[in-house]
Amino acid sequence: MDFALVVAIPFVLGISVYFLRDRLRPVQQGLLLTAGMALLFVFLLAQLPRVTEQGALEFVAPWMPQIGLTFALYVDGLGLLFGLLVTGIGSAVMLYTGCYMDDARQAGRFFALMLAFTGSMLAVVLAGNVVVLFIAWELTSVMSFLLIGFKGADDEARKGALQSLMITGGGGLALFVGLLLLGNAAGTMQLGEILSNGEALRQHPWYGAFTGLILLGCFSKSAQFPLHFWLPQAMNAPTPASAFLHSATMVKAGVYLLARLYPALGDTALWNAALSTVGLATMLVGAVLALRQRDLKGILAYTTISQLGALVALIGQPESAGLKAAAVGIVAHALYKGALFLIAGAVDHTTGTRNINELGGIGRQMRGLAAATAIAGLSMAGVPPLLGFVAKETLLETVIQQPLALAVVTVSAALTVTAALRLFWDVFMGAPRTRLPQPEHVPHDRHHPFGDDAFDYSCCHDLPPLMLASPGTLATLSVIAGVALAPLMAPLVSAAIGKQVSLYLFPPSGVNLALVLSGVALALGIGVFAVRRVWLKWSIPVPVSGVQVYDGTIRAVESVGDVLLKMQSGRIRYYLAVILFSVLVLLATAVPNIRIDLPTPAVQLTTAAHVLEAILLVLALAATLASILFERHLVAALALGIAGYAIGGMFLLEPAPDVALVQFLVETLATVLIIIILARTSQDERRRAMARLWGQTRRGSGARPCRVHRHGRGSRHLCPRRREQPAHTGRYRRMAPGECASAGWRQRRGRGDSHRLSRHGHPD
Amino acid sequence: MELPTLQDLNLAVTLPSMGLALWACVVLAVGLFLPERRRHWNLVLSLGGIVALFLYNLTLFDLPADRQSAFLGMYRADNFTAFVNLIALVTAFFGVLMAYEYLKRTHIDRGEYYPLLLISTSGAMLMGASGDLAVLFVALELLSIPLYIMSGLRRPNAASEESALKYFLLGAFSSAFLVYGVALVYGAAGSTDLSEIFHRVNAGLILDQGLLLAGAGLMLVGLGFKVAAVPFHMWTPDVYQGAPTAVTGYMSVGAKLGGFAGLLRVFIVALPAVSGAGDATGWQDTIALIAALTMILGNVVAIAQRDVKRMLGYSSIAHAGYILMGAAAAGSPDVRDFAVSASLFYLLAYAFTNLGAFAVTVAIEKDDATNPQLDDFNGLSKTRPVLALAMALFMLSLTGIPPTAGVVGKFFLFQAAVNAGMVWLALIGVITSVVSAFYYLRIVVNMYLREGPGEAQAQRSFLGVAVGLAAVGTFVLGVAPVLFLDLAQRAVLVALGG
Amino acid sequence: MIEIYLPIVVLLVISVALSVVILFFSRIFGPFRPNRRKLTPYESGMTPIGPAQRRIPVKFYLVAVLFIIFDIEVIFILPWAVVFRDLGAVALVGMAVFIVILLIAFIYEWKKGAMVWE
Amino acid sequence: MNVLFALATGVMFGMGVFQLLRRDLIKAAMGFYILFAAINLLFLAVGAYDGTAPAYVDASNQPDGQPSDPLVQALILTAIVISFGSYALLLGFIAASSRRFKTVDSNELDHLKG
Repeated sequence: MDFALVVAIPFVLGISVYFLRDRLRPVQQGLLLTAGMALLFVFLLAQLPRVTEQGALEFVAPWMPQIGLTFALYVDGLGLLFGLLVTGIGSAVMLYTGCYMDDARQAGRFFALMLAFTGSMLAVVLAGNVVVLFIAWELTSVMSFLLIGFKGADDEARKGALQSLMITGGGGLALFVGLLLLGNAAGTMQLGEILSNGEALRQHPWYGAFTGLILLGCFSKSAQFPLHFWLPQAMNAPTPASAFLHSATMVKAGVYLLARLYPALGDTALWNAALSTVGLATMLVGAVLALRQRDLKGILAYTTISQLGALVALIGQPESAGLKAAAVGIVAHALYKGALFLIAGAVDHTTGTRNINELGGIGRQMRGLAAATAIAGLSMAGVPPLLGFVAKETLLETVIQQPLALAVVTVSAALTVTAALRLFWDVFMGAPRTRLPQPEHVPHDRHHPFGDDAFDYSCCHDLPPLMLASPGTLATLSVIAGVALAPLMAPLVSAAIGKQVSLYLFPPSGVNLALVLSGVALALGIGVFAVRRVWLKWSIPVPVSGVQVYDGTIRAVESVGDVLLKMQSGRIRYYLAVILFSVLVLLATAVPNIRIDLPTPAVQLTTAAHVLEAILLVLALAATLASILFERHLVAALALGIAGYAIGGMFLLEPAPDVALVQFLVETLATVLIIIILARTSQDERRRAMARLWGQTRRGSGARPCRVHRHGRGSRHLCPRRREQPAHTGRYRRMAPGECASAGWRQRRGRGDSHRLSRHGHPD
Repeated sequence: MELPTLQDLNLAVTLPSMGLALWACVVLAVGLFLPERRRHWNLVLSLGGIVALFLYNLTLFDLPADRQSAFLGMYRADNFTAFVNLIALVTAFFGVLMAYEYLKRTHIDRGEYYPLLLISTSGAMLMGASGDLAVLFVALELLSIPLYIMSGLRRPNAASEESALKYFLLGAFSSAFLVYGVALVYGAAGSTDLSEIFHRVNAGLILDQGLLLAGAGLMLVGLGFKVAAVPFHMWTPDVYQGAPTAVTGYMSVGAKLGGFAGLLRVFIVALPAVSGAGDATGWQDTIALIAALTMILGNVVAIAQRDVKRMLGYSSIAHAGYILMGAAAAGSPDVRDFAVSASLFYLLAYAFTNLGAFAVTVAIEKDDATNPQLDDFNGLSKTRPVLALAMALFMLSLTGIPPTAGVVGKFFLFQAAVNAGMVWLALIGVITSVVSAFYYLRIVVNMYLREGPGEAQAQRSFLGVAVGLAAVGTFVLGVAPVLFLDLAQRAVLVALGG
Repeated sequence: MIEIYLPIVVLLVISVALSVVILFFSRIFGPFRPNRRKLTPYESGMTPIGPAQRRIPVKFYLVAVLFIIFDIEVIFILPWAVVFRDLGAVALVGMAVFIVILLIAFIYEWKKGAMVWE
Repeated sequence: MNVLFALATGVMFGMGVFQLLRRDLIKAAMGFYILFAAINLLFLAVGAYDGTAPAYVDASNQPDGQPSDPLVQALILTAIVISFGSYALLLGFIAASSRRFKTVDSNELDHLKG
């Protein structure tokens, strides 16, 4: 029950803040929420011993009992780790946001979204049922979408928002089917039962299918190569959202689910190969691409991608070898990256730009910020005794046996050092720069809208102390956690991976290969940074970027759509023909089965009734044929009447006198009706249309009287001539049923048509 | 021969559909004598009848077995019927509510709209209740003909008239196929009673297997046309675009509901035993293929649309595909009941969502006889925030993103497909859902992330009520679907006797 | 069987024969003193001068249509009458509903002006 | 079932389809009518042909022979009336559209497309 409250409280808080947004200043809103989040954090922290002792706690409430669906929560060490992460980073971000946002109404809206996200994210990590998990998972995508687009009318933000939702929401749907298949295979949707069923699941014939789909969902959420491109695009979100969602929590949901399902699905050939390949590729790609960035948040986004790759690769290690490193990495990354994002926002807030080329030497004014950046950057670079160092060490130790992975990790680590140095040195140290001309080689597709992150630049150019407090705290925590490994980190990590582990800053056995490589990476990174003047001028051509693939896919789907649209010609006959053709195809499957034994004789003409019936049948067919052949409508209608009467005669012979009587009357009526219609449609028009028809048949084609104008792709408009036709253009006003026939008659006669009509005698 | 008495007809259980048709006559008659300024009585009477029958219909769930059949077996009053009635009455309620101001605004406030809508609704209800192919045919025409007239209601508007003519010609063609199919099935099985057909097919007492298959195929054409399944879908976008918006909204759900009710009724009650490979029935693969084509085409083509009604037209094609997925899954005996209730639940979810979306479309439609375009949604979150929020909810629901009715519905449908062993179909459903996200969310993007003209339009009260109720329905079905799920689960289709 | 229609055939034969006989005998036995007036065709008092083939106003057709529509309904009443005794209340209720619907259709036509000649 | 009869209805249905597919809308309406005439015939072919006397409810009061199947007659009656109603409506639509669009050529009614 208490855990259900944990999930519910953020939603309640969010709604309350939204309604209180006119009463409270942003700072007050922030403080209120910080307090709430901190309470949740403390509560979750207090559960840690209980979970460590008892194992997983489950909470089940009925939801859709008819189909055995429950609202279930499943709290174990892994869930708690992530829950602590969400609430912990959340408190820091809320505190920060209170100062970051100037407008109270906007702040209220923003906080409401952030809290809704928090609640959803907590539901993801505490969910005890895969359906609950999926729903919460998609909610986080929606909230991310709304937060990315929070600033509104800007093409980049719009595109980024839609792209991120397409990728993560779409991946979520793949995950959905994967989870359905998984539930089907396991026979339950309860997470606890699925996890205890791992052996059977790994042997299941559908294993490949559901694992593939679930991996797809996780990879899309955690921005794995080649689906990574949405994350940099998502940097249009306000910085607190980027810090919270796009580095610390939401993007780690994929990692969470992989780790969560590891006992059930993990450690097979498919799993390990997929995760380590994709993870390592992502790690390298992210680290390399980070170098090309000029935007502070761009650099942070790509290094985040790189880190996520590392985490995924770790979960792909056989025999749970990588889980310890993953758990440490998650915490370390959240701490330093959260701090760095908040700092980037603060820099933007005070200077009005995030372009690294326009920044430099601001450390003199902002010593506190510079110090926080230095600490967080050191953790990112993996310098002892910070937590980042421990994370890198455990990572290197895990892959120590695999040369290729080791190389990738070392190179990536080196490039991460470079990125960290750039973030610190090029922003805070060196000569102050203002508005340097932008280098020409910045590729256009990587262009970011610099400097419109804050809403009101006129206010608070001095950094509010609270705004420094959050990143400062997070950075300090990196140090504390690194120094006090055993009392702080070890229990958490042990609980998360479900077995007792020991953590150490330096290997007890002395210097080993991992430590050496760590040093190499550090040196290499510094070296690369030192020569940045050289490689910053390189323009590395990217053969295909993810964005291009995404746009290309959309275009391809659209062009398929265009081809299909051509079939939608608007012509009734064409539509009829399509239906007819489909019917024939459908019947073709049935026809081979038809085995009617012809009665002998096939035709019975023994009685007078039979003879009469046969005659009537032939008459009906002949009359029908005649109605087709006659060009004049009136004659055709009369022929049709004859056919109808012949059919009536057959009913009479049936014997079904009542049916026959109805048929006779209806037939009369039908003939009369068509004559009325012929009289009331304009004879001229009909004749001209007919002439056109026959003329066209001879010429093969005819000029269309009116082209449909297409304004741009996909826009369909009626031809203007038709659209604005007033009600009574022609001779035919709208008439009440009573008056129209005679009125039409008089009008036609008035136009001098009557002599022609009378020559034909009938309105044809 | 035993002659039926009035009790045998069991008229009380047929009241929802029969009563609605008769009530339509009353509304028509009263409407004739209403002066201009009392026109709102049309609305009041229609809504009153709908609500009363809705409440009465709630008592028709779980009837004792002897009360489940009326008109000597021609009318089935089981839970399936009751649930279909429920959806139909909801649809009619919204159809009336969102039309009232629209009709006035567009100067087509002819009193006929309301009786036509009610009659069409009763046709949809009768489709689900039919125990006999003859009733099915009558119900189909009862459903369709008012719709033809309603699409042409906006005379003198060229688009409306063209759409009516197109709809009529194509609809008449396809219902001719349906009747042809009925005749062939009758010829093969010697009966038009659905349960009787089932038993004769089961016992091998049919004249010819091929004839039965051909008849089933032709009936599929007629019903497929109604639900707008590919390749019988081509009327849909044209008619949706041309018809008056309120009519389109009603039609998008009403016609589909009737079509699916009839489809499930016929194919699951009468023809489950038509031979096929293994356990599955003979028509399962065909319907699955049609479902796949429908999902793909509807979603892919919708991307290119700028006209909102046209886009929603293609979207409705796509949703027909999803429900067909449930119908196909119902071909497997083990998952039949689950698939039927999944389809029904989806129809209900779709009804709330789509009617809501159309109500919003009606609300933003300008008075100058042009159709609303996607760009007309720009900046709606600023000018009319509540409307924008509701529309966002509907779009999420149509995409299948929580916390909405659409995701719960899709969940059941996908699960039905998976349980029936048609994983490929579920996968197509997922991929096309991703595609659909692109065009549904574009509306959300336009509303929230683009600047619009910024002028707040006049509030329209009845429309507001319709949008609000639809939004509540969409949301409640998304988070607490228990009640309706329970009802849907009880809707089981079986043949009588035997 | 076709034989059951024999009375109708007999009726047809008799009626045709009778008309032929009447015409024939009136020609033989009746007085025959023609003048110009008498020789013009009789058209129920209307003047017979004018084009031979005139269009009949569509109005006539419309009324005819209404007439026949109600005629068709009468056909449904015929078999009902045959079995009315056996069916009892069921038939009564059924036909009552049927007639009410017809009545409403009739009122509709009336109000919409379909019965107004001009 | 009389095979010849059934084949004839098939031919008639085919002619109806052909007529329906023509560009001239009035001819198309006639095609629609032919379709339903053919269907009525088909009902007759598949159903009622085994009867030799009109269908009465009470079998005692009819002259001789087996009564026709009343079900099929009801079906045909329904089909006739419904098809006629639709036909009338269709003709009305065509008349209206020919006044509005000044044409009865269905190919010219293609402004709603894409």
